[in-house]
Amino acid sequence: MTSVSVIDSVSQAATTPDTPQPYRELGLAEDEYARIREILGRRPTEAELAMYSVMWSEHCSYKSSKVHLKYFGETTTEEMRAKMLAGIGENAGVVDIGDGWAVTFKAESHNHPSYVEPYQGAATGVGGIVRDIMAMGARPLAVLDSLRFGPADAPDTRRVLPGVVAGVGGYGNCLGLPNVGGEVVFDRTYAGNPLVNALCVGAMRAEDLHLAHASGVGNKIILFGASTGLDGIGGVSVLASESFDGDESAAGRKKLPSVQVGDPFTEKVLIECCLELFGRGIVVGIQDLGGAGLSCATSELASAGDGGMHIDLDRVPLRATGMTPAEILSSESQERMCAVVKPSDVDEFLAVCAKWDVQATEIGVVTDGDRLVIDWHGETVVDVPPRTVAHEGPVYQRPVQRPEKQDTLRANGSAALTRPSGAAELEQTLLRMIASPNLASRSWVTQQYDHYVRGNTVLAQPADTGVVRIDEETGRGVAIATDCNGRFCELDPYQGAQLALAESYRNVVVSGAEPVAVTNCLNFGAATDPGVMWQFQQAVRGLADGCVALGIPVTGGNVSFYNQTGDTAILPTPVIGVLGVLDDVRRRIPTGIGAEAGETLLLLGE
Amino acid sequence: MARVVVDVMPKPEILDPQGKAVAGALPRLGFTGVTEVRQGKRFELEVDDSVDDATLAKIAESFLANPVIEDWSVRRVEP
Amino acid sequence: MARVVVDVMPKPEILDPQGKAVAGALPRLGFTGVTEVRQGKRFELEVDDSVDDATLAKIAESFLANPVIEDWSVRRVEP
Amino acid sequence: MRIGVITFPGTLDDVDAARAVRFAGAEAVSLWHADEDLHGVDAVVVPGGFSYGDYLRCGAIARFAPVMTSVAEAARGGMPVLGICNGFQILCEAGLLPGALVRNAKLHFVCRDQWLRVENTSSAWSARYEPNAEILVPLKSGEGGYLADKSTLDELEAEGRVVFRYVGENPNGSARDIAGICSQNGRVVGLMPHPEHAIDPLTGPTDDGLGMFYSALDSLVAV
Ligand SMILES: Nc1ncnc2c1ncn2[C@@H]1O[C@H](COP(=O)(O)OP(=O)(O)O)[C@@H](O)[C@H]1O
Repeated sequence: MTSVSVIDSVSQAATTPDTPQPYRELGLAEDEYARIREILGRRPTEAELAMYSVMWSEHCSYKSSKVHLKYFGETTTEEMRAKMLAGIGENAGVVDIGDGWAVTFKAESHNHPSYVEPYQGAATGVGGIVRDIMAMGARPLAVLDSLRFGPADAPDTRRVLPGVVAGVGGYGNCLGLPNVGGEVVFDRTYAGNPLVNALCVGAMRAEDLHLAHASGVGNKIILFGASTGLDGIGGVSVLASESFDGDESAAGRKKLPSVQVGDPFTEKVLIECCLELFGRGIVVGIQDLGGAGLSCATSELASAGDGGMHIDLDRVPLRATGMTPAEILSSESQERMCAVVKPSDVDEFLAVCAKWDVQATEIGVVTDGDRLVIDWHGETVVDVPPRTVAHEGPVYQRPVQRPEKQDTLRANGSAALTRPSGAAELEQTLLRMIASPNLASRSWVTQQYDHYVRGNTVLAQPADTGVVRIDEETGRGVAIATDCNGRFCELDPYQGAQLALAESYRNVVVSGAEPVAVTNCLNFGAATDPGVMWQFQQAVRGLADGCVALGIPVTGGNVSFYNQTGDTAILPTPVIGVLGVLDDVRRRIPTGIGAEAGETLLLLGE
Repeated sequence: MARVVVDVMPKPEILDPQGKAVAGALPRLGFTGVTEVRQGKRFELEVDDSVDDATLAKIAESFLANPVIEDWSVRRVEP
Repeated sequence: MARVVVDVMPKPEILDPQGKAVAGALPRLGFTGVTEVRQGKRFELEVDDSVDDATLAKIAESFLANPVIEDWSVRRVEP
Repeated sequence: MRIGVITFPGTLDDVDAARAVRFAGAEAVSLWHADEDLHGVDAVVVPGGFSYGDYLRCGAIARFAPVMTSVAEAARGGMPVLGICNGFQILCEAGLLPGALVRNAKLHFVCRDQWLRVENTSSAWSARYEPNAEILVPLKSGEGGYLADKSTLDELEAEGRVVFRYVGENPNGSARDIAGICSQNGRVVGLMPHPEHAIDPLTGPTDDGLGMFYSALDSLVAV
């Protein structure tokens, strides 16, 4: 492709203030665009516009949820915080589990990509959350997946479900991560908008915790892992077509798929490579490349650090020809990480990468000052205050309104339903219930996941909780469960979230573990719908208040809005993950009765 | 009766990990000079004469390939 | 530079569960008249002119295909 | 006794195989795919996983690794070699065992606890079992269907080289329910199920898998 003849540099942007820019197509509102111009004191370059537009998206900036999520911080007491080594604001929450061990865990959604391309969408969802865990300095230990689909017999479920399950399994199995739990739920509101939430848990020695920041003037920025390609660029290809109108190849870019293809083998090798790098103590800071790719990695590292950053973008190894700076910055190519390394350690760093056959390239340096500057073949194409990109995006106080239909919905309770009378009807009801896709055995799904790999799985499907051993000597391990009942949440999002928390908490407790921390993946409809925002606000409050009652903190999570088909939003689905600790996994309590003759069955609670 | 071949290949801009792995392995096996490899699928179908080209295209597009990430082509061959 | 296509197909006497699954699904999707489907692999290679046909055959036979279960064919195509 | 466990890029069950070797009372020695020799080990385990991502075909790329040249040579000299899952696939690709492993008949990856019958108790990796013993070990694979042409299958049966057979429903479409086979001299064994995941009831369904590792130790002492 020969299209890239003109580079929209910073100096060019300064002299051409009136060049029209496709900010709307990139998802920026009028006032957001105006604010970018105000921050920069000029119009943004194409590359800057690409960066701001992805980083200020709902997904990356949490612009509609931030005002509500604050409530987690406000309600977390010192006592709840005691064991928390990293919390909300980091790639993943980290808790101290004793004996010098720290555990990190986080959930993330990959809903829309999994609808478009079920296998790859789900696979790259697993890949992304695993990199989040690696970015904390941990070895990933296990994954869980929480799935929602339309009715089991709907034609589209037949397309989506097998692909999603194969993708979760295929990617996770290939990484050697046992799959130890999750959920599969069917409801018509998820037809056209399935939910694919993946959770990863990892462990490390507490002193090895790595945080994503670029500090130390003169330290090098190293990009390692896969090459950067055109996959997953999606909306940003609009830039090419807008600015080079009439150019055939540029117009072609407009149709780029926003789907990425995963390469689990590359990720597996990347994991082993990262662990060796951590072990040698030569990583100052590290960040995974997920949504928003290099835009996110560079601006977040720089923003969280104590200096500025200079990047030579033309050093990034590319998989496609003719990529523009904006495309390189927005590419969501998978299996990449970005590290900050002392100059004296660079050779050793590169040697470790070479051993694992992982491509690694020095692409920049930490500078003094407070700007993120990105050059392209000697011309500056980005010159921004990184905080304005990564952490000071727009914040919205969206209208919140309890839906009018809520009362009718609640009034229509189960009391009015007829009850089975007599043994025959009772039997019928029971048979119908156990045949229902939401209650039937999940072994069709779970048999496709490897829960044995690496030999540390102590409990997994069909147990209520996954239990994984961390330390073979002492038997120390963790228990983890995810839960959510969207129908309860629809009736009462506050209590629904608490029920999800309580269920997950109970599941962890019955395995014999002591719960220590909570994560979440909050899946909701459109943030622009006041009724949805009410559900969201209520769910956050319910969860936070529930956590106070139980005395364990929310250490992180993820928000996914705009899950709807036309005007129909999904059931509010705040998936809650609870993490527990066992001093010795040999004392785990397996699920099920009848292991020994003569057992006594007791019912606890009301 | 006719024999039909449907080729399904990953789109050029899409990562092809399998092709990459094959290309990476060849030099290690002592084969040099292969600069790129892409790996796709080949389907061989036996079809009744009632099946027209439009139907074959639809089968390829809606079922054998995922057009989001794959290109496809259909051709009838001598049996 | 030349473009080479290597087709690898399951041997006729070998069970092909993938092909069978495709054939079984087509009628459910409303496509009738496809009586048999076999699924194999297609490789597209870019090779230097130094790579001769014997080498290509060796790559296919010893690496791209497993002759225990698969047949292969190599052809050069117009780029 | 020193038993080598090979790690290829993408190998996953190497830690488990090494653990099983230790549980059986031997020393586990890690071997790297790029090693030119076997560091003087007495036996070798080629463990499971997804070597090179299982791209192209399971085991197709790994069999060309430098270490495999030494393994092939040692196997011909009578060294006990065990291929588990991906390791079995690699041994077949390398021609150390006949036949091939193909996609499961139902096309899905299958992970489940699987009963096997031990049909040959004279191989280097099965001598500890009682004849026709039934053992329960995990099976986890997507391409576990064992195939070979009819004459090869007949020959395997006639020579008693089917070491393990699936009991009950065939999980993957393997010809004649074959789960594992051995070489003519009985020193090289490959199987799809995972004995190294059945060494401790805490993390596996049973400890039935340990017998394979004890067998290898017996066979080394006997030599
Ligand atoms: N629902 C939530 N509850 C608590 N913390 C959240 C929630 N959603 C996001 N967070 C936190 O906000 C921070 C920003 O998320 P980040 O990791 O940047 O998201 P992403 O990985 O989607 O880019 C993280 O620390 C994350 O844990």
